[in-house]
Amino acid sequence: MDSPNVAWLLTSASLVLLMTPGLAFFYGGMSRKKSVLNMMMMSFSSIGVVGVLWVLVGFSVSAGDTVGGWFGNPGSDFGMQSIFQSGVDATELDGSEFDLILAAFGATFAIITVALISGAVADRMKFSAWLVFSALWAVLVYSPVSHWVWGGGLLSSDYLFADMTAPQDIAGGTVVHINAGIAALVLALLLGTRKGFGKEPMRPHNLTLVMLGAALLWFGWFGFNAGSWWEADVFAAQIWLNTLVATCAGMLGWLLTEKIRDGKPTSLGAASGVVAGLVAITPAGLSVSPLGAIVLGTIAGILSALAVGLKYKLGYDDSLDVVGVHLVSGLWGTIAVGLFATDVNAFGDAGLFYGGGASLLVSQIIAAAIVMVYSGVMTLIIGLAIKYTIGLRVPEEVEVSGIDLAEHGETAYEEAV
Amino acid sequence: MDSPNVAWLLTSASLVLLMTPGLAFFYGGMSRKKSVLNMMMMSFSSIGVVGVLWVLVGFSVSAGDTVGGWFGNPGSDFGMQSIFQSGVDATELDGSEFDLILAAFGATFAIITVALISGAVADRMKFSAWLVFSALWAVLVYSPVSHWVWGGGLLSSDYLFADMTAPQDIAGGTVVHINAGIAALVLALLLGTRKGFGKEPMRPHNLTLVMLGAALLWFGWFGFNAGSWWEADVFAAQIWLNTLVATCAGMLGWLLTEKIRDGKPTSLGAASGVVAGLVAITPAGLSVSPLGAIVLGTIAGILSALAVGLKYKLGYDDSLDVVGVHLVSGLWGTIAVGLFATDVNAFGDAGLFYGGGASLLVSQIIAAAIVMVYSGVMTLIIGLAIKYTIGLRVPEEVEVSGIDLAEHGETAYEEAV
Amino acid sequence: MDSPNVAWLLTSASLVLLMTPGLAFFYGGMSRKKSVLNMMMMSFSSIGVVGVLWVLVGFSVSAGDTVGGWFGNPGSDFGMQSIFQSGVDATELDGSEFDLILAAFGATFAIITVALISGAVADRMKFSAWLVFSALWAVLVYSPVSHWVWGGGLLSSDYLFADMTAPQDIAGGTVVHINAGIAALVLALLLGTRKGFGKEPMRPHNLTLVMLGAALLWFGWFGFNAGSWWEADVFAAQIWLNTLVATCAGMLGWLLTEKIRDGKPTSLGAASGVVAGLVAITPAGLSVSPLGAIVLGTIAGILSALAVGLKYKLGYDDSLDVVGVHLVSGLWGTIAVGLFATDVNAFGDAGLFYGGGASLLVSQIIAAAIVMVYSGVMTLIIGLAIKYTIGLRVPEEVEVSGIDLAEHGETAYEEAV
Amino acid sequence: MKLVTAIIQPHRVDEVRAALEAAGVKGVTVSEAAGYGRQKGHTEVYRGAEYTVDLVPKTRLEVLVDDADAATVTEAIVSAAQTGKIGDGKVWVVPVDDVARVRTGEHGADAL
Amino acid sequence: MKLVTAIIQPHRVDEVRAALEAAGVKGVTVSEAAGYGRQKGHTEVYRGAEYTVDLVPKTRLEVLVDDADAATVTEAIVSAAQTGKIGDGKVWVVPVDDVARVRTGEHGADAL
Amino acid sequence: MKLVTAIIQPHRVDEVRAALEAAGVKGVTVSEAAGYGRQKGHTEVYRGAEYTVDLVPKTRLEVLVDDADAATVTEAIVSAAQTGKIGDGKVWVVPVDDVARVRTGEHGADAL
Ligand SMILES: Nc1ncnc2c1ncn2[C@@H]1O[C@H](COP(=O)(O)OP(=O)(O)O)[C@@H](O)[C@H]1O
Ligand SMILES: Nc1ncnc2c1ncn2[C@@H]1O[C@H](COP(=O)(O)OP(=O)(O)O)[C@@H](O)[C@H]1O
Ligand SMILES: Nc1ncnc2c1ncn2[C@@H]1O[C@H](COP(=O)(O)OP(=O)(O)O)[C@@H](O)[C@H]1O
Repeated sequence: MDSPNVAWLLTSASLVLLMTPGLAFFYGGMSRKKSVLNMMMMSFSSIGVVGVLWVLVGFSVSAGDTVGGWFGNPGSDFGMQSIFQSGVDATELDGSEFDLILAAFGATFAIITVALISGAVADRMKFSAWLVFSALWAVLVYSPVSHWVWGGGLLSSDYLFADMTAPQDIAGGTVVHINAGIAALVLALLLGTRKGFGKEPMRPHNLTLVMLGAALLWFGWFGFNAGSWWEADVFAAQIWLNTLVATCAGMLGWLLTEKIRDGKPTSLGAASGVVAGLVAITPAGLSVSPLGAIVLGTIAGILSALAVGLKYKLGYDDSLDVVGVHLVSGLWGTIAVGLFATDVNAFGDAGLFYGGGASLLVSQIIAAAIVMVYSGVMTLIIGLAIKYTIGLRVPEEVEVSGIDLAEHGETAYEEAV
Repeated sequence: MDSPNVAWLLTSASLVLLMTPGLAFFYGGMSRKKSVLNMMMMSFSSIGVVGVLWVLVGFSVSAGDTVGGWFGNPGSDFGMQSIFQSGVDATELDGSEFDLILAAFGATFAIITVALISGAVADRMKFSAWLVFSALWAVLVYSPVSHWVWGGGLLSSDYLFADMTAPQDIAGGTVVHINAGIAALVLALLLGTRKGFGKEPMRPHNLTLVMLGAALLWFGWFGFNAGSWWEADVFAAQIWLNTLVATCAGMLGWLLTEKIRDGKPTSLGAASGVVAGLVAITPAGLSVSPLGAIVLGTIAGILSALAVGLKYKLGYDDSLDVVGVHLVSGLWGTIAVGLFATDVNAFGDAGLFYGGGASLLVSQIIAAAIVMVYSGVMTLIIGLAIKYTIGLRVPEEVEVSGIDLAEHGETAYEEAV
Repeated sequence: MDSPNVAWLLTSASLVLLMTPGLAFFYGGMSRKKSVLNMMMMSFSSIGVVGVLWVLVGFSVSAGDTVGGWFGNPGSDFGMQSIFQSGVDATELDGSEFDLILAAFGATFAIITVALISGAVADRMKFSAWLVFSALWAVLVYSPVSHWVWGGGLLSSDYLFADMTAPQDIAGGTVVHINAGIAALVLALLLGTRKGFGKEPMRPHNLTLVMLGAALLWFGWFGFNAGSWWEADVFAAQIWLNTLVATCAGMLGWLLTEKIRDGKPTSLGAASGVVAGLVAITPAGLSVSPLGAIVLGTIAGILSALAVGLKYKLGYDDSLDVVGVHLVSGLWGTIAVGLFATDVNAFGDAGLFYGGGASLLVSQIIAAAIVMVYSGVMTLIIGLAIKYTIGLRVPEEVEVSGIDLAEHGETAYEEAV
Repeated sequence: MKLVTAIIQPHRVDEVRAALEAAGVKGVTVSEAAGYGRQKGHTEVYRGAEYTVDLVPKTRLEVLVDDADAATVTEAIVSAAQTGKIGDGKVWVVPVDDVARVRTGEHGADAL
Repeated sequence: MKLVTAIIQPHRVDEVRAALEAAGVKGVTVSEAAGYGRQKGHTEVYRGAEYTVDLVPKTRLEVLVDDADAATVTEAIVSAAQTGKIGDGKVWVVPVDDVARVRTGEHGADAL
Repeated sequence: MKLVTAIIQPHRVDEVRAALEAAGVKGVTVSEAAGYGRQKGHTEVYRGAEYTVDLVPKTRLEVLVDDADAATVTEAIVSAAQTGKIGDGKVWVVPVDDVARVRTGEHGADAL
């Protein structure tokens, strides 16, 4: 990293922070009127809880001195004191001043990953249980996994991939989307279905809010993806352009699927297709060409549009489709890197369709599988621990009368009578 | 362009992309409750359709090898493959890496220009017809016109203005606003008036959404205008400042007109005045001084406030006032450059009031007129072709019961009963 | 300032401009349905009025040639003509081109400071009175105070603090928050309480809008705080990170206070805690470490959560808690600098807890006190002048039937019947 | 006196109001309602799952009239609201013991 | 039994409710309505075009009472809702054949 | 004919509607309401200040029936809406002089 562009990173970090409120609106709009505040509070509280924890200890676990590749030593930089000190002390520019910026940027990733999970638990999770879950999961799941992939840990070429092609995940297909998607699935299963699931429609209470959320997510995602390259150069531009067109294609893929299957393209479909496209391009932005991004995005839109119906068939109440969108498109994007990575790839290796053979594809699948297993098991342990201590779920009456009133003492909208 | 600032361009491109959802909220809030989703879907689908088409072919038509100044060869860079390749291949920084960024930036302009038109067709255009229209118009109208003005084509000093003062249009007064404004007028005429037009009030269903849209438009417009200079230097700052004060003045001009004419300054007026000011300063940001920007913006606010009433008198149903705002203030801003361009103008020539004589004014008018004619005729041809094939308009019952339900199978808000 | 980063400043200025609409949504959501438009119009009109005035004369009063430290000569740069001219004329980069950017950036600060005050006068201030007030206050209060603190005036080391430790206020704890907070208090007292104050609940009509406002404020505040350092370097990153964690902590502090006092953490509390944290870190971002920021933010959240109840006890109708949030957390943040400023402080002096002794603390308190007195007295004079000329308050019937209809001729939402 | 209540299609309100004015009725109370009946509702699609909203929006009008006017007013409403399509609604008449005008405290026919 | 229905100004609901409690009425059903009448609506302005909203928001109260209480309750509502301005509303009384309490299935006066 | 009006808990609407269909009733008009009664409302908290919302949301159903069916329909509603908790609501029956179907202009029992 010889010419880090600080302006772009500060901008990117701001953009990524905006994504979590964006997610709050995306999820909040899809909720029912009586639970929109609780849904939004899960995202907002993630910012509060994970932000503080990241500074205190999460950053150390993610980027601190590695303990055998498993995680960073949590004591390596309590409160970011040493990175702060060395950054602002630096009399000459030696790169150490840049670390502080990256540490700050990293906080926003931890925050949104945790918040993503909340879509699976709409209407029924105790707020206290959510707070505890988000704190534990951020430190015990997100931070180690990010250490493996980005901190020179297990899934880097220093460890597991020492003799294999290194997997490519520029902005977090594994660390963010597969990780959060599998956690969402496990938590939805632990919580059980909502009263009326599969019978009542439970339709979005405000689709303009959903569209607003999708818009802010997309906007912020440019920082998420193109900021992850840490430089404001041509590769950032490549990622930016891919983040644009894969998402355009994801929207079209979803709308097309709806048109064929249901007869009508919906606005919820457009918003969801946007997110599916964004998820899929996340690991792939630096690996593929614009044409590759269009194909990848289109398929992501189609796959996720088909996948969101699964929960009714399989009976898990992934309320706002974290699994169908983030897990499915996250897996697809991660695997697609193994297919579509070009031969002018800044990372080095090309994928199957660009003459690179199957080795990158294999590595991508291995990395994805390991994250799924770890995240799934850890989420189960954390979830069970909460279930048998403070409890996970609100009483049934609360679900009927509305979780906003019970957990927050508020209703979202002034009613005339 | 010797020191392109990539960070600012990536930021600007992100800002401009946000404008189209911003427009969706601006227009959506002005719609009736039963057609807000369709209105927003016209903007969102423009992002999807035009974004993909731009990469495939639109960019080539706009910036590819010119065919006699008329348009770029559509085959010059299919899928942006060559610009992508040369950008990421560049071992030394020779400027070619910068092209990829500009190509990406350009996509966001094509997208919003198409989306702007949709304000004229509220409540009554078939969604399929809109999709076809937006695709054709982007490639056959937007791309060639941008080639003329910014791609060294017809309206550059290589062709028509070889022996005349070159017109000044830093960010798209002609390419974006006049172009979209005239297309909106033609399409509104082709579609005919809505049932109840001029009799029922058809008032905005949510003015907070309108304000949100105006806010996001303004925010994004800083990238639109100040990013169009491609450098983060004092001229970008000049444009930024002018984009601020012209818009402030546009708001005040509109509110003043309302206060005098109607007795009350409205929030819809404030939001509309903001947009009028932004439209007017678009071509002029690099040409005028801050004082010039204030005068220009104030007059834009007044002119557009007066112009939006015309549709009732003349009988065309430009539903959300694309003509009154974008065409009128776009023309005004383009002409005003010929009046207020200063003598410290980075482009070179001053306007009538700053000692530059009438030659710039004449060029501005010629450029505007040519774009109006081309865009008007082409929109008519495309519109008629759609009308006599798949049809332009939904049945009358659908207009009464609401286009959201008929075209998208959704209603925007959960109703209690 | 040897390497100003223009890209970051243009981005920051855009971010800060977005804060005022963000404030409009934050305040608007807290209003009742019948006065949301008026509330939002007070913010929007501040942008219009103050933006134009800043260019004409405010900038000169703030940053022009000082008149004995009291204010800049209002005639020093009418219409920013000379700063514009020298900026765009500069053939070599000598820094003068940078001044134009800072002048533009400054406009956004003046705008939001004025808009902040409007939260205290919800539902009952004549719109014309607000327009006059905002114009006078911007020029007679904001501009001189910003001159004192940032323009080398009274509160700089050239005057009052020539022989004392210079106070530290990187982004406006005194100039913006204490200044606006005290003005809000005085104006609320002058206007008197709303009909039904303390009896009717007057609950927020739309909490999702409040959350949106808080989100946009936070997003924009990164530009506000980290942009105020004028460089995109490690110190900007320090401020960025502190702006993140102090705000996270502010949210948690407020929610904790609610949980203990009321039994339930609310979404209004989360949004308010965010703002309290942001206010408190505003003067302190460059002075404290991340750990210091967490402590400072937590206490801000607690203090403001306790303070918002005061108005019922003391009987002033600070409708949307400008005093409880901005004055209280603004004072706390300003004082906290005297306690928590670290010894690696880019400003130079450490605070009480970091071995710097009490001298910085004393200076912080003196600066805060002087701003409070000046702002309070001037607001009283301006307010009284308006009261006894055009009048401050709408008639009681208007308050009952709704100020939106009476002052703007509009209602925010389409009603079905 | 009688209370005439009508459940009609929302887009016929203006016509009915005009007819009532023509019939000399000076006041009406209006509210939102929704109905089940022979008329079917509509289908919405969310995430691939279709569901039926079988409540159809209607508008309720209530008019207090003198006994003598009940039949005329009923007819006026029926003919103004009629489109001939299923779902046009119902009108019914209920006996009223007493009416009072709040502003004046007047009772009976004077209060209308 | 009787059903007393009142259409009143929305901002008088609290006063009327207090009056009803004072009169010993234990339950009330409330809903939103809007009215045309002598009272004029208001004017809104959009993009320079004025238009009149002539429906004025009102609140409807419904109270089931014993025959004997109908007159007292009517008077209680009238006097609590009265502001003396046009648009104060109407109160009317309708005979009721039967009332049932859903929770218990009780009928008649016991069900009130 | 009779008009049966029911004020019930919103979450019992589907059950009641099914019961009405089983009882052969073809049409219903539904609207939103809110009630005071024995059932208490809830408490909301804003900026540390608690306040009570004592109106509880309810749904109103109106069914026009033949005289003969009034009792059956009333019972059908009562049993379908019953949860046994305070706040289950009320059902009442009012005599109707006449009913008209707007679409056809039919009167009386044919209009139901
Ligand atoms: N028995 C009834 N009781 C109360 N309202 C009814 C009844 N039947 C119909 N309605 C109302 O009248 C509306 C129209 O009735 P519907 O059967 O759909 O059409 P039509 O009256 O034209 O045959 C319904 O939506 C409902 O609101
Ligand atoms: N004939 C009527 N039938 C039903 N409702 C009426 C009638 N006349 C008036 N109302 C209701 O009473 C309200 C007040 O009536 P209005 O004529 O405006 O004032 P006032 O009763 O004070 O003379 C109206 O808005 C309407 O809701
Ligand atoms: N006297 C009344 N007149 C009109 N509506 C009533 C009356 N009493 C109760 N209600 C309605 O019935 C609802 C339930 O009544 P409530 O007293 O709370 O419970 P319950 O009927 O189970 O004893 C109330 O919310 C109100 O809408």
